[in-house]
Amino acid sequence: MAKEFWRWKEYNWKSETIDWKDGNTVSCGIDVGSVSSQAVILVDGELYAYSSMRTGSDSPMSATNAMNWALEDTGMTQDNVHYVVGTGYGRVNVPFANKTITEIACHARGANLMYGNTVRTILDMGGQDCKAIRCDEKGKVTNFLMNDKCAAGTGRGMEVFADLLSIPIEDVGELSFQVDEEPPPVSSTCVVFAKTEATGLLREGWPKNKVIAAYCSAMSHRVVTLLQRIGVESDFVITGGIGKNVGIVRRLSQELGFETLKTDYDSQIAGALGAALFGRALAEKARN
Amino acid sequence: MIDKFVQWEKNRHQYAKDWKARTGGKVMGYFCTYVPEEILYAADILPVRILGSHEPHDVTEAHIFGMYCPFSRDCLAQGLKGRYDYLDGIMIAQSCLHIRQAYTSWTKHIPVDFEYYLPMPNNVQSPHATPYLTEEITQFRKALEKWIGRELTDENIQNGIDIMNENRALMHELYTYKKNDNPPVSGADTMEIAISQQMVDKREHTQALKELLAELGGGKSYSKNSGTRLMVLGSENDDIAFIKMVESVNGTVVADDHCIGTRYFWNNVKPNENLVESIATRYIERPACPSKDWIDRTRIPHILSMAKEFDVKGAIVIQQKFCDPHELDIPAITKALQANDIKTLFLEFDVTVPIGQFKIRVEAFLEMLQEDDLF
Amino acid sequence: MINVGIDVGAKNIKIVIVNGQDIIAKGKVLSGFETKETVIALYDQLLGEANVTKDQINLITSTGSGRKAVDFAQKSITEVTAAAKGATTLYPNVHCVIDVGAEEGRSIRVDSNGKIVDFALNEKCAAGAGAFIESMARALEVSIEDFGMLSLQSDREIPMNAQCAVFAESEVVSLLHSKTDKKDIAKAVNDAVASRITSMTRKVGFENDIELIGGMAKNTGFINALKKGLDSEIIVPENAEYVTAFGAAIYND
Amino acid sequence: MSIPTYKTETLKCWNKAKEIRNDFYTNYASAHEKGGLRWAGGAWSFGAIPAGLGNDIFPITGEPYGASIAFNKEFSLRCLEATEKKGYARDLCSYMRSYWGSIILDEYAFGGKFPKPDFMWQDHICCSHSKWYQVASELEGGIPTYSIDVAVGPYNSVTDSKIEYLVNQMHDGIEWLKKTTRREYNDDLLIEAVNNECRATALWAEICLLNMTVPTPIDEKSMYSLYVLGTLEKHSKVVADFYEELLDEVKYRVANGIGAIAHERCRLMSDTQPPWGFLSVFRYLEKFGAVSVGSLYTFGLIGVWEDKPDGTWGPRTTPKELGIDITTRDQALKILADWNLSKPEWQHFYSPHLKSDMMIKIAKQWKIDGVLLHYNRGCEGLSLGIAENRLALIEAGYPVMAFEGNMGDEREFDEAKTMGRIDSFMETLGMTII
Repeated sequence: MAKEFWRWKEYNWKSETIDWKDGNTVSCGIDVGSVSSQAVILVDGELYAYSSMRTGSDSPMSATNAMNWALEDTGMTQDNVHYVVGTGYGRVNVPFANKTITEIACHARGANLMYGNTVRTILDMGGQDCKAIRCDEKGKVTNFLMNDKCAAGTGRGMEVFADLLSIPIEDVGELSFQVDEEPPPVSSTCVVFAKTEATGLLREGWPKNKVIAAYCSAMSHRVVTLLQRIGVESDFVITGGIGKNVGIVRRLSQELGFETLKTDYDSQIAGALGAALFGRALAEKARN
Repeated sequence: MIDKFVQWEKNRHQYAKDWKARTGGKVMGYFCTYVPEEILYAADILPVRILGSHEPHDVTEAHIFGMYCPFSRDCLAQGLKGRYDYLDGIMIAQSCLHIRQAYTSWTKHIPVDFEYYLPMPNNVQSPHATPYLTEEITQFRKALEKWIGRELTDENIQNGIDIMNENRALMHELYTYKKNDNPPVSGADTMEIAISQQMVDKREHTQALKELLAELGGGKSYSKNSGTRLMVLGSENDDIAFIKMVESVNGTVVADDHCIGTRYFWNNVKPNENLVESIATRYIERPACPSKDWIDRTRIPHILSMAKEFDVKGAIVIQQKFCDPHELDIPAITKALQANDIKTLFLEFDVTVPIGQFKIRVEAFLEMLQEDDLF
Repeated sequence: MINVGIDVGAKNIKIVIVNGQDIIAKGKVLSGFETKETVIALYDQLLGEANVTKDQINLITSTGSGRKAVDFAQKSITEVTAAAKGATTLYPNVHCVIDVGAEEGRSIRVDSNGKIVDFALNEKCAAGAGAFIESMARALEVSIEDFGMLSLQSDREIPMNAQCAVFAESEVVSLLHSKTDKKDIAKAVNDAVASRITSMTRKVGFENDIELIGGMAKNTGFINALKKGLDSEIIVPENAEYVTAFGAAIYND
Repeated sequence: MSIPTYKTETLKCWNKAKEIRNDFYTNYASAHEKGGLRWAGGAWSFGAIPAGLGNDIFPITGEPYGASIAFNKEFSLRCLEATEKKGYARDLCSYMRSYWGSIILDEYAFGGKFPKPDFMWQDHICCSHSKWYQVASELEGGIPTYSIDVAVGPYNSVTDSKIEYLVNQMHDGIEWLKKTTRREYNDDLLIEAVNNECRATALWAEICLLNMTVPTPIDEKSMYSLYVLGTLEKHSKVVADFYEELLDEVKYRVANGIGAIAHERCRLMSDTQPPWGFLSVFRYLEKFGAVSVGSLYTFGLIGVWEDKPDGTWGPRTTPKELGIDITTRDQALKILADWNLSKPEWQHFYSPHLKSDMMIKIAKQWKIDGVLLHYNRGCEGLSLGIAENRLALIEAGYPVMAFEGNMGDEREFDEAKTMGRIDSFMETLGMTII
């Protein structure tokens, strides 16, 4: 594989306005997902720095890398962090975590801060599973559902596609709207067969955009059925990598009849952010 | 004491072989807990329930279409692999179509000396079910007599009833301990006891239970666990690994509605002058398998009262993949539980369960139930 | 008599040119999207290698899921027939042909005359095929070539639950996270696919000899798992992935 | 191989069949306008019993209704998804899921809102049958429901006590019907209905028997649209009379060598319901000169059969033919119970081996060259033991093509892949497209 189109870009960010040294509580959340890992650092609950990287096959390493990259040019070291919460598939392998909490609880908690306490339904489209989460005004989970059996409608599925069509994953969404009319969704549920189906369509001379559109609508439709099983209540938001894929997001909200709230935060860090918020609470709890 | 039950469960086949050697008696493999074991004990036959082994296998696809429940396929696999080579007879009491296939393929490909299909009625809510079943059990009794070459006297039948009743009563007593704030026996250990109950000579099992109960009576505890009180319910479930995982993340299974567990022993035979009829009545009135729970839903009040009795905080609803009878009950039961402020987690089981993926859900579920101040 | 067999598979196009039953040229290329053009390019190249001209060609037979695209073929047969023909021609004592390609697994039972008695194919899910291994290899960050060898170094039994390729990938990831050794995971994956294929083969009922063809024949770990599952020796012809194309080339009424 | 050519002709009574079907669904919908009653239940239920409530009692049977939905792919998908949204599993009976979807969406496949039944009258043939209406009743906000358990074992083991168990439930059922509908019960109407049911179901068997002829007078694809009437109202005079008419026409076709397809050179049989949205599969087979002449499903679900002295299979002799004059309710119910328990498609619920024997019997008697087994994910009941049937047929020397699909959920049927499989299968039978 010459160029790996399915890979999400890796990046980090640091606040220019906050000086961590002024803070009482520095908490950190590490979300070691199946596909990517994020580290978020909060100073008294304020977002200070974060990073997002591809998860390697060695998860403790991924956790450490994500952490270090988030700390890059902050002058902060791990010792300055009061409390670390690990979450995600690899949460048990965050060597320096004080506690682990599931990504389901963390995404709800994170979304509550990112989008405000009016959020009641969260769709987390992660790399390999898709979670529909209901929560209350505190961001506490009241119910959740995960997709079973089949991975159509997961980030991985979309990546397989981006790769097949040699389109950078970030561009998939926009391209999927560059069609004269919405094509019928691909019928195959199996990601691998959907790929074959797409190959067939391309062989028939379909333009890539049209194929992408067909896949996006198939994918969003599957997710909608999952959401409707648990019941969607506004405000509705989408976290996780796919949250950035307008090709899915727009089709989804269209079919659901719900607008998704926008946020200035990076939707991919919701889990780590939630973990960091729990971290802050736990740190303060430990103090008094 | 618990270890005895564990050993029985782990070495089930060896146990049966030894029992045979020791007693010279016959062993009857059976599918489904509607089989009236009273009659088998009356005939000095050891009833052994056919269960799966939770190992991936590749021997049943030729015999059972993949859209049927993995448990029934796992059961058949055990037979095809020769693990039950010590059986003298095989029988089934009619319940769902899925398990029936394991039985019909078994009779063709793993022939034994004696086979019997007991058409247990499905309309257990009809007043005509008991007289009908009484006649069917009478026919079964005759068939058995023919096979073993002797008549079964009423004393024999009474004896069979006594053996079953005593064992079921003691299991009930065990469960009363699970109502404690800190149940002295974990859910995983309880399952070991419940599984062994279906394959070990009830007289031995009863003896062991008495000793265990004496220990518990004396304040002994086998469990440090006092996590969130959970109930498990749904399809056949003998997946100890799963229960252990649940209890490893601080859940405690205190009650269940499974055909391994309470549904198997919840009610007893109340003997009357017509012994066979009193047995039939017991099986008609026992907590229903969903395949027989119509037109009224009797399972819902039963499950709710159990949840109350055992002070359950959450319920894990387990369904064998493709299990139609449970798929037809779960939405209604889930609704009823939630209406009574008991949150539910639904999990679909296969021959083996993806512990890793399920762990996340169970932990998230427990986090959901916990009253914490992190918000 | 010079004949050509063109096998248009889900992933690769394989072409074989035979003189009688002797292969005089063979080649393969990724299917891509312009199937016909790709086929023609490879075909012309092979004609060169075999230095024969188009008019010397007696019959072109296409096969494989994409066979319709080869409109210049005079004959078109299904991959089941082609696989059986090729495999039994190479090894006349073969009674069971197992063909595992990128996205399809097949078991074919043939009688002593090479006539097909029964066959089974994997259904809607790709778990019984090579693509499954590919995504697992990616999760393990090892090449598909090393994957087989790696799995041979393990003797652990880990059941894989997920039947879906992508879900299995996440199971692999959680195995990795629980510090399971790569070689053990590789074995678990090969065992899982082999068990799918074994089931399918038991379904059609198999007698020796058994022959494995298709791309997966390169995965030594898979072959081992299959031998274990069927408790039998397995013949793996060289150029296993060309057997179907070969079968098409030598197929004629 | 030389390709035969036969005369073909479209069935004359085709439109009549369509009419009867349409009337059935409109009568049900409009029953209340005429002061009549509506009931819902399965195609297997003892419909002859509610018939005793009067001549203005109109049923809707769930399975054929589910199949009708499957023909309309757009509506079908909406129904299935509506059911999934309510939290019901996707692998349940697809007729049932479509039926529930139609209730949930409150849309009738034949126009308008879904007409609520006044009561539900079912029998419990598979794990889902009674519970189908248990849930339907819940979805409808509580409709009185009665269901009869028929699971007493295969016909070859029937005893008086087994019959009695059914008949007692039927007697209770009649009392329940009177209470629920506040109507008088008319035994003469019951007796008439029982006689009609025996007549109709024996006639259908006789029609199927004529398919032994080469060329086969009707192909299975056409049979679906004809046998369905029996699944709608097997106890009605209209259906019985229609089958009389159909029998005459099929006899005429046989006499005149009129075939179902022009180039019959390969006779197939199928099993379980087809994927209803894709009967194109059968059209595709015709291109090879292959025709499906029937199945245990089309023969034995509505047809009632018996072994004849010469060992062959023939229509079961009706009570009337035996000179039995039904005079009492109890007698009618006993006959109804016995008749239904002898239904071939019922036997395999107890053992796939009984079914294999029947399939092999058909294969021999109807001169079958190959078998298409639809591993039907949509029907737990009829797919029961299908893998064992496959083994038995192959052992008996019949080539079998198995394909997975779903009678009523097109998401589980892969048309292209199935056609590809047919290509391979036809090749193994030495057939190419004509």
